[in-house]
Amino acid sequence: DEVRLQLQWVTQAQFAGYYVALENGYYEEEDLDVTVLPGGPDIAPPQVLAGGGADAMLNWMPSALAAREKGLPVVNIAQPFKSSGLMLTCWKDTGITGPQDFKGKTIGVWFFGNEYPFLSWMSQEGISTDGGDDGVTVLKQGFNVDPLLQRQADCISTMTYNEFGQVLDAGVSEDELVTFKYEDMGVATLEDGIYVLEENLADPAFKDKMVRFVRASMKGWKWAEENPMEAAMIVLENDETGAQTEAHQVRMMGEIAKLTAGSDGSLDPADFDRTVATLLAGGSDPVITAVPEGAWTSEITDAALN
Amino acid sequence: MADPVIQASDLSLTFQTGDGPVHALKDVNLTVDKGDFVSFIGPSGCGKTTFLRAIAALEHPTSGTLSVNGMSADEARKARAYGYVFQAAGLYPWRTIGGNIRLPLEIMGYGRADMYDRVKNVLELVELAGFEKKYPWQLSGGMQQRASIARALAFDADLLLMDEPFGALDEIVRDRLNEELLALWARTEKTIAFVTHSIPEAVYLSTKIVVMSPRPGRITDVIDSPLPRERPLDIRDTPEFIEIAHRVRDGLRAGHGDAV
Amino acid sequence: MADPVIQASDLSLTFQTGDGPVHALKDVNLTVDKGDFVSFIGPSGCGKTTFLRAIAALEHPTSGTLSVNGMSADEARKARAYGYVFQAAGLYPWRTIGGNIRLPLEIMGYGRADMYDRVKNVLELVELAGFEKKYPWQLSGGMQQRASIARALAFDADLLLMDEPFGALDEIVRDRLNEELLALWARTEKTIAFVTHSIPEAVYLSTKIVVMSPRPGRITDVIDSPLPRERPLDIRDTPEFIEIAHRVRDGLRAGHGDAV
Amino acid sequence: MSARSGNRFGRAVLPVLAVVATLLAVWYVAVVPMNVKEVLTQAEREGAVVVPPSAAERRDAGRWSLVFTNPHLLGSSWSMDRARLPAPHQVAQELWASTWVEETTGRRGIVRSGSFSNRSLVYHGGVTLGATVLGFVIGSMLGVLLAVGIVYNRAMDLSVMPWAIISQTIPIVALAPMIIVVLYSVGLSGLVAKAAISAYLSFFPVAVGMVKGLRSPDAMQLDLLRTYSAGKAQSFWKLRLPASVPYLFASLKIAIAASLVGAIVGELPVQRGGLGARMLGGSYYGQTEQIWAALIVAAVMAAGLVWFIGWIERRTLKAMGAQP
Amino acid sequence: MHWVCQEREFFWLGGLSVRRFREAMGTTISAMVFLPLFVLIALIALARAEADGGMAILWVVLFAYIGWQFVDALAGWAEAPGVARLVAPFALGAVVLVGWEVIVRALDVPSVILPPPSQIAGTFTGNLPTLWADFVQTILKGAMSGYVIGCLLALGVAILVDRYDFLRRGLLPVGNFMAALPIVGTAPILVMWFGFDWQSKAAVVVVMVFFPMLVNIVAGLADTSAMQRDLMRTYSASYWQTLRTLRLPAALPFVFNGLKVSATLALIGAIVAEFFGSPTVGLGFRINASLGQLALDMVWSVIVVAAVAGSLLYGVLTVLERWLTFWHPSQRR
Ligand SMILES: Nc1ncnc2c1ncn2[C@@H]1O[C@H](COP(=O)(O)OP(=O)(O)OP(=O)(O)O)[C@@H](O)[C@H]1O
Ligand SMILES: Nc1ncnc2c1ncn2[C@@H]1O[C@H](COP(=O)(O)OP(=O)(O)OP(=O)(O)O)[C@@H](O)[C@H]1O
Ligand SMILES: [Mg+2]
Ligand SMILES: [Mg+2]
Repeated sequence: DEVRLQLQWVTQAQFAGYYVALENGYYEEEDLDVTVLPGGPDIAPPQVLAGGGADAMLNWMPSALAAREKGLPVVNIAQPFKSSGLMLTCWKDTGITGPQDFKGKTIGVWFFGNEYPFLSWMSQEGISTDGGDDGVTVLKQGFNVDPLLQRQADCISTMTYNEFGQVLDAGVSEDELVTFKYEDMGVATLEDGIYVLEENLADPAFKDKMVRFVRASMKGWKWAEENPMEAAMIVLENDETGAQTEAHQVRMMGEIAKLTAGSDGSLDPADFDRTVATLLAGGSDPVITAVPEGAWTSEITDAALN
Repeated sequence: MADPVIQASDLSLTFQTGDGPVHALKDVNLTVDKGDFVSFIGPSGCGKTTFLRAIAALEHPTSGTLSVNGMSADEARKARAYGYVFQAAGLYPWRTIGGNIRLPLEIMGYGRADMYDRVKNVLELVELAGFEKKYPWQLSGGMQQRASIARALAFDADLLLMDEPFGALDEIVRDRLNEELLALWARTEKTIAFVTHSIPEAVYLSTKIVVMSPRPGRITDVIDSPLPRERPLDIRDTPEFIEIAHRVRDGLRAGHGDAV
Repeated sequence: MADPVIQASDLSLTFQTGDGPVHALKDVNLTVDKGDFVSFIGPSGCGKTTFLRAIAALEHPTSGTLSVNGMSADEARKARAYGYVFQAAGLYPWRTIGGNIRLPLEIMGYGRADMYDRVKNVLELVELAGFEKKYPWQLSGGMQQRASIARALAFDADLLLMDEPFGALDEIVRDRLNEELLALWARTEKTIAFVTHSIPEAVYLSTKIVVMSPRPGRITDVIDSPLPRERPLDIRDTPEFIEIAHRVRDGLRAGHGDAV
Repeated sequence: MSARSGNRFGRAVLPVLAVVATLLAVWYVAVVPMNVKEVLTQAEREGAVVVPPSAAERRDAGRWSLVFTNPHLLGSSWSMDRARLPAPHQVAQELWASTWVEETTGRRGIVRSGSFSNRSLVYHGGVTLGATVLGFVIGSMLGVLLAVGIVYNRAMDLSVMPWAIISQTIPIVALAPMIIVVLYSVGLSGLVAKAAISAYLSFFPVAVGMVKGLRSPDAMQLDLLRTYSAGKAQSFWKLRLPASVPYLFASLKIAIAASLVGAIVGELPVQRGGLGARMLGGSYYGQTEQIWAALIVAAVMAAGLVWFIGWIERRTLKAMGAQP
Repeated sequence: MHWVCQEREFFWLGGLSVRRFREAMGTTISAMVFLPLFVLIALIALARAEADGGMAILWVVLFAYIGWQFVDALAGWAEAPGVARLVAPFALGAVVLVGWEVIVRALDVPSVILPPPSQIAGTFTGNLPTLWADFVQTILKGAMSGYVIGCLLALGVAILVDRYDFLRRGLLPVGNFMAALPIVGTAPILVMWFGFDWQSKAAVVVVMVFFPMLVNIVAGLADTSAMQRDLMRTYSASYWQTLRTLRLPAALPFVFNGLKVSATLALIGAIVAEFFGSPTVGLGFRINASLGQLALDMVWSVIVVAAVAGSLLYGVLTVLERWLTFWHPSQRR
């Protein structure tokens, strides 16, 4: 059976589990012919799903829920990532010690669906995002950490497993920096879940396919956690752009393993509720306006994991 | 010689332009017989080109009748009854001289062998044998003009319409081509309608000189030349020649009242 | 009349081209006196234009000497000693007729009031009064050519260099402009050097006719015209006229040995 | 012979060399102020005394004033990692390393693995070239067809041209991801998707040029064919088409350059290799030399493609008897 | 089978009778009839698509044909060329929009793939203040300032290049090479250099428009005939006099050519540069953020803004060209 999986970013260790499952033949064992489609900037995985270009996608929950409200009924069938790797990284010498110090500062944020957690957080803190002395000035951050290094921004968004490492690689020592993990600030939202279209789930054959897919994928993830070096090399082999470096991928794999560690693939309803609560608190321009119904199902993971 | 080749009666042609109508031709009456060499002379804008184009069915008269070989002008065009030679040679630069002469033959669907013979014949006729493979820019202006005449001769049209074919050439080359054109005319017995600005040229070449005047374009004088058909270049210094030239000039002067 | 206006001795001018040197002028000797009307006639490529351009210091002779008003050609150009009229009118389309005539005056730094007077005067001189505000393309070819003559007359140059100024015009307009040019010459007493292809034009206008021949460009004959300075158009039918014309034609024929 | 080639050197090569040398000199000098803040921060970390002492203060200081207050610390300006402006030799090294060195000695290079390495610009250049050429061919054919329609149909002439102009004001990069997604949904991906964007960018210059070219025959040339009572098809093949050839080539040169830009733009979202992916990767990981190297390869490729079209043009025109 | 046969005959008859109908009814009435017919046939085509693929293709062909007949009829209806020039593009636009709306609705295309025009229009009018702010940020601040600076810079360098032959021979080949640098590559670098706000967008635009302008102005300054230049020499005019009175006016048609090409480049450049970093306002930012939110209607609204801005700029340039180069044969009517 064919499965096309749409990633939400370029090939890197963030998606190691799937590449491992592919390379180690876990998918084959489940009788699946899996194609992994790398994403990239400006590719919206829900759009690919809607267009029929993929059977399943990886996505952050805020983005997936927003798509649901936009009339594209996507459903979370598995959640390999237990915790969030998103954080804000600031220069210590700007005097920032807590969120309230953000006022009057410039902060780099990713958009393209990744801005939701930040906006919710700021509205919970009661800080405007329209600039001025009482608010923060938001920059749409590009794809790299230069805004921080060149001090165009006082803080930027980073992932524990990727950009933060790049900042350190650039020669910055950790004690020059202050970091705010969303996980620690209580505004974490679920990242990197597996989503499919709701209407497809009505088809038992598709369901069965997904059960096998999730099972094999999770097997891949667990292998990757235990063999980070080898997993990183597998990712490197699959990188068509040749942009990734070994050192970087190995470290990324190490950090990723921390995020997937707590999950067996099934979604913890408490995490879901916390994500929804965070998003609903989204201030003037909330990401979602109502508690979503049927946005996740445990059927697949239940069947896959017993 | 019963049927005239060109017969125009009460021919008028008006262009509608942004500044109002332009009467390019008004009540033109003319008969051209087979074998005639008719020159049209007159100041700029008097409708010489327009008349020639009307004969070629490139313009459509507003009123009056015009017949070519007993047909309407349009039918004559479809029957490919004439060859047209423009002021500039207008050879296609991407075709060789031979290719340019072959152009009308290709369009009219002549056979391969036939085409080959015809091109060879007309090139000899205009004394361009050996230049078949050359491109236009490799020839002098006079040679190009002869090639364009050859192009008009290549298919069997008995009527040759020539609109100032030598206008862009210098006087010496022009004299020479005039001589050759006369010889060609004598050899082929075609009917030729020839537009020119030059009085000596008109007088030297024609059996019939049509003097025109502008605004509205009309014929002011038609002079039948008493000169013999055989004409050496020296004929231009004879009293008869000068007399006709005088008459043409007077005709022109008369029709040319307004400021230049 | 002591100083000749143009004095060329053993003048040669060779162009270096990809195909080897072209001898545009070879050992040319000529003296033009003040008040002369000199015509240059000869087949294409005989160096007429080159000679005129050498006088205007637009080309530089390879050897020999050339003086204009007793100065070198380059000094004469800097002293703005002459007006140059090209074959095409070459008016700037973005300037009105008045603006075109003002152009040399602006460049030479004339005062406002002076400019205004001069433009008015020369426009009257060439019979274009009232057309000052029109753009070139709104005028006929003949009128454009007169405007370009006016442009060359607007500043005080005693020498007028004209390179086939009427080449692009029809015969009738040309006759008329020839008459006017003669009148102008009589009125202003300028020295005029005039290039033409037309034998009647050369004979009709000039006090001195220079016949040239090509490869290499050289002077084959200099004819001083016995015609009076006062010349009605009819003079062209007199025997004297025809005789000079004959002599010019013979001169041309002699220098024009090779195929057209 | 040697005099002529010497002359050619003096007239054509020398000025270019002089300009390039000047540019390189300016570049080397510019490296200092461009990188000064990072250089000083690095020096500070290594224990040097920098004026002013804190990076936050230096943020608002002028670059040149920093250069003049800390001249002794600038030694590493030309060898920075993650430089804002890498020095020319850094770019050259990167170019060399990611072409020759990678292919001959790299584990994935052609010498050791038998196929081009996905870390070398040779491979990525090839990926981009494929999409460029395919898009160019599709786009040019569309452009020619459109031009023929415009020239032969009055309603098309009136209605299509304004939209063609408007189509060019649409930021294609904004549409690229959408186009790619839509093409995904009809089963096309990768090469074809990128080529679609290339074709979009290259059809316009060809259409405009060809409309001009097909209309270039003058009234006399058209009348000549009318005197032969030639048909529409005959006038197209015998007159309009040959007359438009110079215009066609002029616009093909613009189109191929546009097509290359389209391919690179398409490679941003598709991330399956290519110079665009390479540039983005460089930007993503702060490797400016990598961006510059890819940029230079792209420019060389564009120049090469344009030259190639020019070569075909010269051959074609020669075969058509053009005056050399 | 029987039904298919009839349908096929109907199809051919329908196609053929269109011509007759237009001849008989005149263009106004046919135009009024063709538009609803167009919608109807679109719907039939879609309905048939389910049942019979081959037949559906015939219907789609008929659909396109009728749509085209509508445009053709309207274009023919406006006798005066000026009016037709206005009406015809609108007719084509209307056909495309109606076809788009019908197809999207009938096939139930998800609006996250392609929203119908009516929805886009609603979003557009509902978000005017936002779009206006984006327009100001990207077009007025980013694109226009870069456009003006780039063009002036090109003019200055063009005069230098024109003045010194050494520079011409050295700079133009290098310039041609640099012009081939793809903008997508330079944008991240320039954003890094000039910051996130409109200044970096202006810089990208300067880089983009500089070379096309330079090439055009240099070509324009050289576009004088030898005769015109000789005329100035007979007046022994200075370089600047020649430049002012002859070469600049003669270069204007080329300058406008360059200005028009650069105008679209400027818009694209400013928008693209925002993809590599921007404040939270601007057309490029809006496209990017909305695409991430799957707000495709908003993306299309921004595209409309860009297209309108581009067309306006192009129109202004065309009017200016007409006014300043009235003397050029291509501008004379
Ligand atoms: N297509 C046209 N539209 C409008 N007016 C025209 C057109 N063709 C010619 N005319 C006008 O008709 C008149 C006659 O033009 P025509 O070209 O026949 O003159 P001509 O005698 O050939 O002049 P020339 O000696 O300059 O060639 C002129 O006033 C001209 O402006
Ligand atoms: N700039 C140049 N470079 C090379 N050869 C030239 C140049 N200008 C003229 N010639 C050559 O010099 C010779 C004389 O040219 P010139 O233009 O003076 O002839 P002309 O008598 O004015 O001819 P025409 O009557 O055709 O105007 C010709 O053979 C011509 O090809
Ligand atoms: Mg005429
Ligand atoms: Mg000459």
